[in-house]
Amino acid sequence: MNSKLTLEEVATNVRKAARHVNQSEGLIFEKSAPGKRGMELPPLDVPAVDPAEALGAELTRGEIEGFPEVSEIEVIRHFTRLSTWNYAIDLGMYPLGSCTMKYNPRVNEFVARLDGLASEHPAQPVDVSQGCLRILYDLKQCLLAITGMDTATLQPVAGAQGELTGLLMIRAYLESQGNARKKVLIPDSAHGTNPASVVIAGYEVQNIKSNERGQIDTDHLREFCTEDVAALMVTNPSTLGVFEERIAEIAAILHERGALLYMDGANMNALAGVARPGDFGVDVMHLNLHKTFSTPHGGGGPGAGPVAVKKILEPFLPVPVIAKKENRYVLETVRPKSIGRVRAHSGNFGVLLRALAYTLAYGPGIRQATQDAVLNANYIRKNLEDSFDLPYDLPSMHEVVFSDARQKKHGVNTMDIAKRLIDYGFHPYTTAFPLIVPGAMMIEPTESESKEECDLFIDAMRSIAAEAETNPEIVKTAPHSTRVGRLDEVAAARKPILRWKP
Amino acid sequence: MNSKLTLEEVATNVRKAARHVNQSEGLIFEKSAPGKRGMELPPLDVPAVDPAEALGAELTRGEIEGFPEVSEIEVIRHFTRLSTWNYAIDLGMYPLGSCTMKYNPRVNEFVARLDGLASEHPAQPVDVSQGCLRILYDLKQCLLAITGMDTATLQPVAGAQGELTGLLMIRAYLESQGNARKKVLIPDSAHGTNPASVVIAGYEVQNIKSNERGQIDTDHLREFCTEDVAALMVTNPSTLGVFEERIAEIAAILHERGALLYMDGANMNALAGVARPGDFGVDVMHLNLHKTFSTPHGGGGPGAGPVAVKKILEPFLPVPVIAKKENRYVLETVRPKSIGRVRAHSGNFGVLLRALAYTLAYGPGIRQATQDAVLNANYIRKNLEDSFDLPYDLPSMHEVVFSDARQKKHGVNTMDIAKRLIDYGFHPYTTAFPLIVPGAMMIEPTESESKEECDLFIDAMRSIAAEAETNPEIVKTAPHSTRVGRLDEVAAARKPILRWKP
Amino acid sequence: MLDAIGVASADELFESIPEKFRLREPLPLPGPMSEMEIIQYFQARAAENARGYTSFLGAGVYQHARSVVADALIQRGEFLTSYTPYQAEISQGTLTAIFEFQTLMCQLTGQEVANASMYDGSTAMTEAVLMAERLTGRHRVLVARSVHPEYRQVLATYAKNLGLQIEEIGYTKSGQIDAATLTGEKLGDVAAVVVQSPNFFGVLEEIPVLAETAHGAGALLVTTIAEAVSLGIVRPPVEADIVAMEGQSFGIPPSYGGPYVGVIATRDKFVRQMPGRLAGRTTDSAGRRGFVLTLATREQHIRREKATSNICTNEALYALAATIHLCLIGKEGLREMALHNLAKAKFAAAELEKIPGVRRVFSGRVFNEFVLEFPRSVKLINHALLREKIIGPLPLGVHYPELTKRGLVCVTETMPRAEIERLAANIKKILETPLS
Amino acid sequence: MLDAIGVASADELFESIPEKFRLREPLPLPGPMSEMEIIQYFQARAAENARGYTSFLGAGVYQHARSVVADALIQRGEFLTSYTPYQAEISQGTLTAIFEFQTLMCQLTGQEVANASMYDGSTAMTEAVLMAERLTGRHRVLVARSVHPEYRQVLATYAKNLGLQIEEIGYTKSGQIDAATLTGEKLGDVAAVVVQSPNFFGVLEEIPVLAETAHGAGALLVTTIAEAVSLGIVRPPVEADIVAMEGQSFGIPPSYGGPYVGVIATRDKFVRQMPGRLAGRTTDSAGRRGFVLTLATREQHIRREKATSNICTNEALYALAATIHLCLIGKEGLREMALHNLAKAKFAAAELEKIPGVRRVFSGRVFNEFVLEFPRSVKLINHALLREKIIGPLPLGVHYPELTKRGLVCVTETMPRAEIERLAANIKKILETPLS
Ligand SMILES: Cc1ncc(COP(=O)(O)O)c(C=O)c1O
Ligand SMILES: Cc1ncc(COP(=O)(O)O)c(C=O)c1O
Repeated sequence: MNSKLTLEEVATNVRKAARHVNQSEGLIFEKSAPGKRGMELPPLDVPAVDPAEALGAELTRGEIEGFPEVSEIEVIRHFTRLSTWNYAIDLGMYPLGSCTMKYNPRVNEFVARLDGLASEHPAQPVDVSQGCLRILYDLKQCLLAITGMDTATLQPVAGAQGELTGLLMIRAYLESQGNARKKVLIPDSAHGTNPASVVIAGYEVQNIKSNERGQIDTDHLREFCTEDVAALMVTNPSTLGVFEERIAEIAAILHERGALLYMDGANMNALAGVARPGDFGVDVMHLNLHKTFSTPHGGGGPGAGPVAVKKILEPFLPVPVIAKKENRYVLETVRPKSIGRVRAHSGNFGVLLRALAYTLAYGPGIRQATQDAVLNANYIRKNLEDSFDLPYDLPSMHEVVFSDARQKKHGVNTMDIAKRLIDYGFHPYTTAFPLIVPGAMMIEPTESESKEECDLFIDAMRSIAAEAETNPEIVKTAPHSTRVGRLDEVAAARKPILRWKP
Repeated sequence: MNSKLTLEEVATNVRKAARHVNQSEGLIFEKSAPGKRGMELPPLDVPAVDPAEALGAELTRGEIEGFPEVSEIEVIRHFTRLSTWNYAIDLGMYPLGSCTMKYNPRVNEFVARLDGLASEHPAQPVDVSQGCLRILYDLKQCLLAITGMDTATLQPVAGAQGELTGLLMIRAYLESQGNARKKVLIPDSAHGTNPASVVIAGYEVQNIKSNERGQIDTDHLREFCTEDVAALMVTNPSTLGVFEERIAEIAAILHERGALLYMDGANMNALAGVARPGDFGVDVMHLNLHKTFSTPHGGGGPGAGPVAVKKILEPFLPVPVIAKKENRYVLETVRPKSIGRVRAHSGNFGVLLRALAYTLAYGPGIRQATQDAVLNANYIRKNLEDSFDLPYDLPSMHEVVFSDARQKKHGVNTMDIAKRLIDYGFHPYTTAFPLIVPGAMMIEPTESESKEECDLFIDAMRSIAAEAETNPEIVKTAPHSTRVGRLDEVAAARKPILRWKP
Repeated sequence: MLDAIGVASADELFESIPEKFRLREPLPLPGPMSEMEIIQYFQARAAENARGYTSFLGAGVYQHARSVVADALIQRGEFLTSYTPYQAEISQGTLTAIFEFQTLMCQLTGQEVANASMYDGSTAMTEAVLMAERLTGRHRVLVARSVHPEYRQVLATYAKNLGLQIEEIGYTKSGQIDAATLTGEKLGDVAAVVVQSPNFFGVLEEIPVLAETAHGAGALLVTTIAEAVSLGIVRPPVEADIVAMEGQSFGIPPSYGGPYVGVIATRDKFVRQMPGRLAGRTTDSAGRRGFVLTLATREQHIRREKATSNICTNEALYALAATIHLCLIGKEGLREMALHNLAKAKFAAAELEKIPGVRRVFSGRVFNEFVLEFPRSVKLINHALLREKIIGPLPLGVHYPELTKRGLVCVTETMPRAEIERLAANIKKILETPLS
Repeated sequence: MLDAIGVASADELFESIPEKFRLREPLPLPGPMSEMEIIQYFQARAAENARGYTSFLGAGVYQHARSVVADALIQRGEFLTSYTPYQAEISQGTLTAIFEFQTLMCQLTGQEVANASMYDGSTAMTEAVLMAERLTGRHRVLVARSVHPEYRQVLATYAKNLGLQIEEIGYTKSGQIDAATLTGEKLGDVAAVVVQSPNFFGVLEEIPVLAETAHGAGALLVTTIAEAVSLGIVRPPVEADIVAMEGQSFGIPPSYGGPYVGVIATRDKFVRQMPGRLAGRTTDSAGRRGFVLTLATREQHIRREKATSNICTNEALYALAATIHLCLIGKEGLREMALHNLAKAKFAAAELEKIPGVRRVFSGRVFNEFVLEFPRSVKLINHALLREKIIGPLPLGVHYPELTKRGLVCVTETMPRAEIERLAANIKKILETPLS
């Protein structure tokens, strides 16, 4: 790039491209022209049917207005170009705290597409589904080993659905004990899905404040934990990346009062192979396979949120339950105490399969992965402590949460620093979460990053800290290297334009 | 991109990335650190062997100095980042004349990787290779139908090797007639591989001048076509994109004197389904499957250059020859007059397979593809005639060759215009070829481009023509939108640095 | 790195975990496996399934033509390995594609706004019902029995603790909802009438009439679509208030149950009660068009317990896959695909009805699925068919005790005529063989 | 568009083709086929091959572990669908990777410079010989008979008309080149001595000694490597003047013969006589590092009949595949892979030698291939093995009449011990069965 020309100058006369073809790609609808098409079907080998005759004119439709008409190569170009506007793990470190953006192994994509796996219908007879069922069974066994729990369901398709499933099982259990109770306790540091799930389970949310160390205040807990309380939902390590040191005491308080301990397992990347929730009193927990178990996020999903439980909750598992009977795998559907189904078909099998591939790749070595993840987080913490404010000075596990307190003095906030990171070639960390840290900067490197990459990240963060003092403007107006600058979110929400129109 | 900052300003303090992480990617060797590794093997299930003991110390090596040690995700990131520095058909129009950069169908990549095809060993018994042999046989039949020739070999792995193979067959044939002769005639518009292949076939190159219409001068040809001449190598349509109108007369002149007509079939995209070289007197020809038949160029290769010939040349085909005997496919290896082998194993099977997939997709409709390719070229020609000089005003077929004569007056040459096209989001056309057009601009859109894309290209070219008059500097210093500017090729050649060193 | 942190060993990093909970032994997990071994493990599993079988199953999961192009594109690391596009500046690829997805879903369903995305059809329908509850403030819901039984089960699970009262409405001889029972009385206080079209029996429902009935009583009409390819020729449910759709038919492999992609489409005026993510158009400071996630105040990460749903991670990658698939097949192709389904199903029904003792159960118009009655248990027939590598009709008795000996047959454009004939021939032969 | 051009029909565009040559009828080609049909056609072909067989073939094409990562990366459109990187500014991805490939090849072979790329091993060897001819101005070439027979055939085809005189040198009981015949007299006027190591019999040659002999007579030593994984533990041919290598072993599937990737590596001082493309490092006007194709004056597009070779299109994509593969497997992994080959071949040889009547033919050191003598025709044995889905040893009689009843066995790291044992058990059984 000739540095003497500004980009606007370079773009003079360039109708198609600002800087490069990808930079001015329109919407697919804007490329459409009558008669084009990107995919053919085999010729019809049975007599054709007139739809109006077969269905009646009132049940048939005409042309779908505005629907795309483009060629195969146009589709490829469009989406290839669009893809270049994304950042991704495959392009660099993605230290998004709480999201565990680790390497998504390519071999998992390969095996998920095998003929005989991708091709299988969820309603086909179990006799010809033994391979799929074995995959599910094997994964379940692995997850039980890692969590130290007694049994599990693989049906929930995301963490949030796992939460709901777990809460419904808690409710069903308590009901079977005679009283479903009314409330679920949730620390103020919890993820938004926790309270949202509680409501769908028909409970009230009772928020509880973290203590000055960011941990659950056991005195507080004792006070709140009345006969009305069904459960406490704890994230452990917490969203501060800190282990709840009093977890056993917490469990004891709950159990003593007939309530259960739910653990949000989104942060299992700090524990797998090192400690088992089943050992420290957890009754129900979900796992985010799209976090800890490396399945790709795909720009927002899919996921899988298996729920592992203690024995007492087994009768309430959603149907169907995968079981092994005399070397044959079966799906149990008749389970009278079951909470029912949370999703049609058998859950996100394709995601579950990838999670198993991940687990098999590590085996007992999963402990090493966890150690590396925690090591990376602590290495970054150590190297950034001098530059950024650390609101809770407790031992970090897989992630570390700083705040923008020091940079705020120069008018630079966590979002500005995050955006400036983009110019340095990194995805931002998580901003504005957890809520208990004003101006939070939540950094989770995962075990996938090498020391070299961590060092570059540390350099970038330090450099931005310096810029915040010497040249705050460049930080506040970042990013400067992307196709578009900061976008007007307020305008977007005020008068929403949510679809293309001709 | 904030247009008020120049890129250099933006890059202040950005150690890792100039603009974006991909922009400052180093070499893989620079990322290496001891102990890292991106791929594991299954454990050894037989007793381990000490290499020094098994081979002797003098036959074993130590560590490979400087060899990369990187993790799987580092490899993925490195090559993903590098890839973003390339232009490609998948990103936009690639109007490189003579190269036929058409859409490379994705389904061809899929079928080439099927287990049972990609996995097959070339030396395995024909009894368990019937599928591979049938693919080769079917392709051969398709190519014969398209070229109108009598038989073919699929062994050559590129156009140039096809040329050599064809010339060797001509030589063997003439030898069998008693005199191999000495020279091969080549028009000055020919591709460089033609003369280079002639030399390896043991012939002298006799260059013949094109006439003022860019066609072969038949009088001239009569004069040159002595008893010494083995063959004429003609590219038809010529590298000007023009059909040799007197092709039948040319063939007659050669045949009359006992010489053969070789056709460089690199431009078959202008003829497939419309006219057959076998009908207009061609004795030997090669096809570039990586051009006309859509197999991907992959940054320079692989290719396949099958050679189709008339009956008289059949005895001389390279071994092995694929044949069908009583519904069984066989490889004939014992053919006493054969020129021998031009490549170990069975040629670029993976490329041949893709070419068959392409042909099956079109079937007889290949004629339509040819018509579209010619239509696109003529459409572009019509729309650029006012802006650029057309040195040979003959009917264009699949490509059109302009010259930079008009722009030269402003100090802007074909290379400058080509580089400026990059800023407009296109790959340059072919520059500096054919040699008979000074300042050539050789444009081949192929049938893959829609009218919309052709229009954008026309706009870009016209806009550059205008810039050449009003702002020649911006053209002469282009491209302005790439990671690096024009590179110093002279320095590269003067003191070559051809490998990384620590 | 340990040095830099100032610890002697990695174990020290875990000292905040009480000693007694720290594992000493490696976990008893299979592995570690190299890539080659992983592939071998899964190839062995694939061989234990129905690879190479011909299947006539549909029932919410359909085998449709898909292009390798879409699969190649969603595997680009930039799409595959990115997170939810919260950081809009480096997520314009995903955001633009989402905006296109929303547009396509509107075009297909005839609705004004669509989200991107829900977990699947069953949860989309469930959330649509919850949305209707919020919109109407009513707590009774009427659900057709001809709605996919598993969808109804999911609704029941979610609804149980929300004070929602669900009543089921039967079907007529046509296989359609028994609209006659939807009297003013029955509809009083109803939040939504829920139907599926094509319904679980493959039969199309009459949406305009049902909408009128529902609206007449102040209720909303929620329409579920499990077979989205039908929209290539079937009139879209424009009169419905909320459409909950399963998008698996748009180029997503069956994959033993998921991942698929659900979507909710509705009227503009209901958007603020809609669950799930939405991308909206906006501009940057230089006036360039760009896209952002918007109306986030509906969502759990902003509103927590007051959110419209608990959904966070969704099925974005498969929304992308569906988008690419629909761009490829295009306007004409989608219609053609739908027509092929119609023709093949009609052909198959005719072939099968020729078999003595086999007859169509419902008289309603069908798209690519239909219900047949057999002279003996469908399970027994299927058992025999499996030996011929055919997966036969879905037995309906499990979910509809009154429909034993009935099976649901699905025939899509991917089914060769010869296989349909093979199915018919085999069933004929099986039925001719006396029960032993 | 026709209007814009001013023609009435597409046919008019072809009027420069003499009328009588213009086709009136569509060509009799199979198709058109949709994507689904194309896939079905090739799946049917795949089923007619040796899918699922265990193969002990090597002989220049090896079944080695490869990662799906390399295959995924070379399928990125930016690499797959780009042309030769003549326009350096928008080809830096390919050019940088080529520079890395050249570096890796130098590191592996112990040579100073390497090109990117030649068609394959056989043409690389052939071009290496032509290069030696140019460098020495001599026209006689001595080629070991232990060089791959097909490589020698290709050399013969190319050399025939170039006045090159090729003489073959026999092998000893060790399986190595008969170095004793390389006397001063024999070597007079010789441009190059050509050996392969590991050679076609799997036996390693003694490069330093051979180089000394060749150099002593003013000849060059050309070394061919067909099994590149051997370089993980085998001493590289540093004393050779030109190395011609087949890179298929570096993560490229057998694919019934190609595409593979050849490479020539040599000394710096010989670079201007080297065929093939070269990427070199340079800078742009702002001083930024970049790569360009360089020393193009060796090539046909500049020098035409005076070029060092006629090669133009090469095997760039597979050079990239090999580069990615080598980066993945890395320093330690390549060594480990080589060690596994060594160990498995040794194990296999021992197992097979236990069979009565089966014995090793050559005494030289081998890497992953070895020659066995059998008490009956290898073809007959193989015929019987095929029934067990085993592809047995390569019969050597075809190429070496003196070696009938001898077979070449290859065992790589991908061969499970159980399969080796199954091979041995089956051969034993076959040999115990009397010939009928
Ligand atoms: C701590 C925590 N809990 C729950 C969730 C919700 O999981 P999901 O997005 O899979 O629904 C997330 C992730 O988004 C999380 O980070
Ligand atoms: C006209 C012409 N002839 C011959 C060739 C040589 O073909 P290849 O590069 O496959 O050796 C080419 C392409 O490069 C060409 O354009």
